[in-house]
Amino acid sequence: MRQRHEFHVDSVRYLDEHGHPLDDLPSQASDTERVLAAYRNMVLTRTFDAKAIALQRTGKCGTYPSALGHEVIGTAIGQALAASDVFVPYYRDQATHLLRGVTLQEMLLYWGGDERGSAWQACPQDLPVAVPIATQCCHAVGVASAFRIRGEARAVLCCVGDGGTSKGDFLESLNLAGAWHLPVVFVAINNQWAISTPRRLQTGAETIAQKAIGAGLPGHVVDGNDYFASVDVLDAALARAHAGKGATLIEAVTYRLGDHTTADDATRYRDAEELRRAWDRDGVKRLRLWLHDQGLWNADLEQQWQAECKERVEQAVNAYLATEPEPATAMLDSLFETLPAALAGQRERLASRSGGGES
Amino acid sequence: MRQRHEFHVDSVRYLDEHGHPLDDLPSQASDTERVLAAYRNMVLTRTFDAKAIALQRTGKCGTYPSALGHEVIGTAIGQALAASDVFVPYYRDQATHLLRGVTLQEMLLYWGGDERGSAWQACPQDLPVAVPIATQCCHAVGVASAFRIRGEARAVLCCVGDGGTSKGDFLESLNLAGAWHLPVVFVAINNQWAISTPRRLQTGAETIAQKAIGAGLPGHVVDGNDYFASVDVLDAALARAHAGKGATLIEAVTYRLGDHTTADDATRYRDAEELRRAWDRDGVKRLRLWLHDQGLWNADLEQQWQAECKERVEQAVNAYLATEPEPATAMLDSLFETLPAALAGQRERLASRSGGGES
Amino acid sequence: MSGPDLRAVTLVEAVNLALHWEMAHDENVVVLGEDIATNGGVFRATVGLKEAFGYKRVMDTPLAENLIAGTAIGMATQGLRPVAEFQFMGFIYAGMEQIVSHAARMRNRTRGRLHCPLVYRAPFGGGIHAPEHHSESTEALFAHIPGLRVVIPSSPQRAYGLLLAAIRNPDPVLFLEPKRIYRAVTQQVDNNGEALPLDTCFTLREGEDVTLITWGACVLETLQAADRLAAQGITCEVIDVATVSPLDRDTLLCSVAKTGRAVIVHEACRNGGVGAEVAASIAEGAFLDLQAPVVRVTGYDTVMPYYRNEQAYLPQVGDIVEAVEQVIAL
Amino acid sequence: MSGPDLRAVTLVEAVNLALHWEMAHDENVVVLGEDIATNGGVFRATVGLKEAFGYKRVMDTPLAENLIAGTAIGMATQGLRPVAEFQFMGFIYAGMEQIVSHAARMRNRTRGRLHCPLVYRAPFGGGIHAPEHHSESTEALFAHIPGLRVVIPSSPQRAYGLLLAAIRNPDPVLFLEPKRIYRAVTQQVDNNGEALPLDTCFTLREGEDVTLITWGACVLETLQAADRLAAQGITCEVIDVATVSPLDRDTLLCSVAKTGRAVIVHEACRNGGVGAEVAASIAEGAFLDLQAPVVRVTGYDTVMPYYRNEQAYLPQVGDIVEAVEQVIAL
Ligand SMILES: Cc1ncc(C[n+]2csc(CCOP(=O)(O)OP(=O)(O)O)c2C)c(N)n1
Ligand SMILES: Cc1ncc(C[n+]2csc(CCOP(=O)(O)OP(=O)(O)O)c2C)c(N)n1
Ligand SMILES: [Mg+2]
Ligand SMILES: [Mg+2]
Repeated sequence: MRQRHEFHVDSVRYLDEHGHPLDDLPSQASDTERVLAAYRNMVLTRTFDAKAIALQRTGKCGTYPSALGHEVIGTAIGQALAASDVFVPYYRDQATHLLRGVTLQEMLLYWGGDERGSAWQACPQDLPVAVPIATQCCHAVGVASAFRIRGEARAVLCCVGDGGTSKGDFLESLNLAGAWHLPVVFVAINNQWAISTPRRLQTGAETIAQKAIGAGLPGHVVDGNDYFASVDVLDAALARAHAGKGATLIEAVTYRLGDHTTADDATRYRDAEELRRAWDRDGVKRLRLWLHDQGLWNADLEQQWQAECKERVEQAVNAYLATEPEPATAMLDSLFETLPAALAGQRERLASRSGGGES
Repeated sequence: MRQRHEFHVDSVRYLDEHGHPLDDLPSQASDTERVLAAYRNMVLTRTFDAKAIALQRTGKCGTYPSALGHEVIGTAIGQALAASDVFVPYYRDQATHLLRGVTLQEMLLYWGGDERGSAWQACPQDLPVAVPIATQCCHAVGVASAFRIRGEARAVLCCVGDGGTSKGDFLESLNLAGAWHLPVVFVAINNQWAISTPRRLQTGAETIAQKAIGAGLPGHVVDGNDYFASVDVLDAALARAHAGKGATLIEAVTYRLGDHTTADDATRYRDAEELRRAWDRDGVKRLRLWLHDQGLWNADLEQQWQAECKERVEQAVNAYLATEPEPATAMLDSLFETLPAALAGQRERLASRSGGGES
Repeated sequence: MSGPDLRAVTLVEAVNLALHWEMAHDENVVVLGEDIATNGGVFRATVGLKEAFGYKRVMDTPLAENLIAGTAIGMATQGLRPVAEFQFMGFIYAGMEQIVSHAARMRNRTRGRLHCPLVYRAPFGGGIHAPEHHSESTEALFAHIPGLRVVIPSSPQRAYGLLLAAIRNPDPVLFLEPKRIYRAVTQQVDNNGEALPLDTCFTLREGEDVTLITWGACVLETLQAADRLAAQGITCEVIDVATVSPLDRDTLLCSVAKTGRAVIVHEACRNGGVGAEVAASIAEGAFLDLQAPVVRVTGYDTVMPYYRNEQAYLPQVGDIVEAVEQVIAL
Repeated sequence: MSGPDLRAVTLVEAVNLALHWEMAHDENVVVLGEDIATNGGVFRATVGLKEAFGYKRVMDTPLAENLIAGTAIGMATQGLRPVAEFQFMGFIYAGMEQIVSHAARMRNRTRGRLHCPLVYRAPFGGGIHAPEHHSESTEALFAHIPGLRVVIPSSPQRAYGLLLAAIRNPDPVLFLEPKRIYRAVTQQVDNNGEALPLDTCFTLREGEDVTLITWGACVLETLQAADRLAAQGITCEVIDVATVSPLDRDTLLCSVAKTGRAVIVHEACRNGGVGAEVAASIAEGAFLDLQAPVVRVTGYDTVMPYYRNEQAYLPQVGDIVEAVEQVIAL
């Protein structure tokens, strides 16, 4: 006697590669201000990104992970989140951070090797960048649990890369989100690569979204280069979380248009032709074309905004470069709320050495 | 534009609670010798189990995890595996171990606090009992990888509890099995409880089998108290693995009829009525009824076999109780192939103390 | 309340008492782990909490230590004070990445913006005839992690007072409970919500001839050894380190300045155990005071044997006595 | 072959050379990890292996360190000799349960029936301007684990010879590669498949006045300090511990018996570092020889700062010189 249990995930797209609607657009498309703000954030992110890479190349910044190709989904996430929600990022979420109020200078400090780059003023409850892959997923369910325990109608949104979806942290957290009906949205940013490892080597599953099924959660694939599809799916998932209806997994399909980080050389393992085709699907261009078609944007506006972005980034870079490093004693001062007596001697030693450099 | 991606798992049953076929039985049912051997192994397991608990209660054995309720699926696994396959157990697989050739005495030694209980003679490649939950799943994919690398048509079968399916090790390994098309069968023994934690608190998923979907693998639910359903699904999954067609996840639904271990008292958290209903679904009884119906078994045969089981267990217990503990130096002698010089002094010290007891 | 609420309790009951007190007095305290709610914990440490404070604050988790460790971190960043249980220390390793890379670092990483006021509890140590992995004493792994406190009570009173301190501490604490003495002795505990100081050794017994330094269950054998030695006219100062990291070196050095000799006792294996740090610190800091080498009485450098041979592994009273006699002879 | 195959290589190239040699000579050797096949490893340690030995033996894994650690164990039990890479030591913690509870115990658990001839490789240590978690030196966590060897090369020749020994060793080895000196120097390596001994310190320089004990990248600064001190007339014996566990105490004690003084240098934070075990062992074993306390020059007891301040954390040549002057002055 055989019985069948059926499951599904859906996938969503609204715009084709030329910015032409494939379908009726969702209601968010009529919110012109939101769409324009989104586009502007994408361009700002891209401008910042190029500059950070340039700084690294000239020795003025550390290893930096480019967000090229992540601007659309990152922006959609930033817009979908309420200020009172908590964002749990991985390390390629610059577009979202900007909308949360993280400053360009803070981002530069962080990648420039200064811990103060995570002391975000504008979004003090957001979690900092998580370097150990997927570990942040567990924090996300913890934050969501805190909201549920306190009866707060707040939600958590957690990003993780396609590579990260292979790691236990993600899978365990997804499972808890389902078991506990937590107000959390997981966004798996599937940019097709985990450093040199292509998506197909991460999992035999056809989609990443279907990993939701094993946790009893709804899963959606969305074109992460399609702004309207992204906001539509994100808004719905966050509404669900806010309403106490539980968690969602969204797979946002995009492409890592740059190297993994400035320490990487993707030409070693990646086909030039594949990269070229990915540029055809670039979501920033796609939204710009749509805005042009709507008469909401033009070359002049583009030029003005690009100039403004450059100016803002330039200012942030100057402020960043003018920032003195912390004193060496800082390495002990935030370790505990109060320095334990056992460490007093070490702090004295640090304090007594000028900057702690070579003697 | 929405698209749907569909998935399913199936569930399989052949016998009702009274041992009456619900459907045409699979071909394995006509292999009378196999079925009788299966039934005998179930009874032997149950006899051993009761004795081990009794030994623990009288201080002659350590904490012991009863296999009560696991005899059918465990036996089906033991029969489905080829001798050249590798079995990767968790800690409640006594029925399977017996069919692999592990001796009753070895099992007693192990639970009696003696490492020699894992030095199995009959199945030297099988992995030992894994106490840290789900960790063995990673070993299973490693063993399966070794077979694939060497081009051997051998398979691996790995057991894990329902509780264990929440742990990253299981989920990561399932994913690798899918990504690498490994010759491995995972059997999630869903006995409804993980110590005091009911199945519904482990996951929001309707079935455990559907966790296969996220790894791109076929998943099956099987009634683990239904011998015919179990062998049918297991034989098919192992045939698939032997043929190089990849991995399978099987959820074997059963019930832990005893306490979690002898250190546990399930009445604290478990409803007596639930337990009573579970006994109605006992698979050993079910197979016995079927055998009776076929004229293959009767009260006399039952009595004879029970007596033989008792006798075998008694002999093993005597041998076990007569086994001297290892000398204290044994704690160093199997740590490395050759004792490093750094440990020579410690070994001397152990050797110089009689038995290493209180001085 | 009228008069002190004195109770004769075991160590594990003291843990339970402290949890009850703190959950009643701070609604941010929540408890999570495997089998801790309905079942009250496999050692009964959390019994009654679910009934008193509800399932929202007392949570049975799915079986995943990494998840437990990380979920507690997420909760802690939002102002809760989670107390998460690892059912046995032998199962803590899956949570290691979360503990090392996040719990211990969140405050430093964010320069104080977020922090992790959480407690990880775990029963630890051998001697209870348990199966493999149920007898771990790997406190040294955690003592080496900056940003983490490792606290080990060795009596009901210290279990009560130190656990309260750990929960109230604004930074992460690994609280290791010596399960061999969970029920070994009963002590009067005043259930008054008063914490004991962290980062401080407790001098359990004063003496002149040698300083015995220990923690956890070995405190029992060490005190017994001190008794035996007293009968021989050797007086031992016995120190329970209690917070094995950060280490209260001052108390240890002061004592050795007086006695000139130190014997360290721990159950964990010797190589790289916390005893190494204690010995190194004394050998460096009390170099001129020492009349004999600092000696360690410890477990062997091997996996804790299954229970038939576990006593051969564990430090015995006789071993401690012998070590003291040795250093006194010098 | 005709004549020695001498090559001037860096440490990381020596690792690559050893992997090539052993894969060519033992078909049971397989290599797995993140980005190690097609990309040749983020530090290029495995470059060329996939091309030479095929994807079957050189495997890019999904991103999961626990899985990598455990898969290698499964392979090893079946007679393969896996060499698994953790991309950075900062990401090893997720694999901790597999390493501690299985790799290190399989032989003991099964009384020799199964064993784990595997190598876990990981680049470790700071000083390369990397982001957080890319600068770990937590060798002490693993040195405390019975059943596990922890081996750290500090030159191209030792990287070559010790890695061959590690792969051929029938038991699990954690092979930590000091990435700060991956390309610091070039050395002639004879690519002849000859292993160097494990469990043995290497005396890099003989001296009379003080023994400097170190390992990994700090060997560089320690040798520089020895040079500076030589100019002041102080001769240092410099020992590269190389196998930090099990520890070759004999070599250390012999040296200290001669010099009467020891300074230990390591990059890991001090509290509970391997230096503690070394210091404790010397303080105990060479008590009567010591003319000064054993001093440790180490990182601070904190998280490695992000790179703007990492030099302030790392032991510098001047720190070592200062410590030696101190112990000499006593
Ligand atoms: C636990 C862990 N392992 C390894 C690394 C090294 N590493 C950094 S990024 C990366 C790939 C991540 O890929 P993915 O999750 O797809 O994110 P993407 O970089 O593509 O955005 C790896 C392996 C890490 N940071 N953490
Ligand atoms: C990693 C780990 N965590 C916790 C435990 C303690 N423990 C032993 S059995 C068990 C429950 C396991 O339940 P399940 O996987 O369903 O198997 P079952 O015992 O029901 O057969 C727990 C929590 C353990 N052995 N390993
Ligand atoms: Mg990716
Ligand atoms: Mg179960």
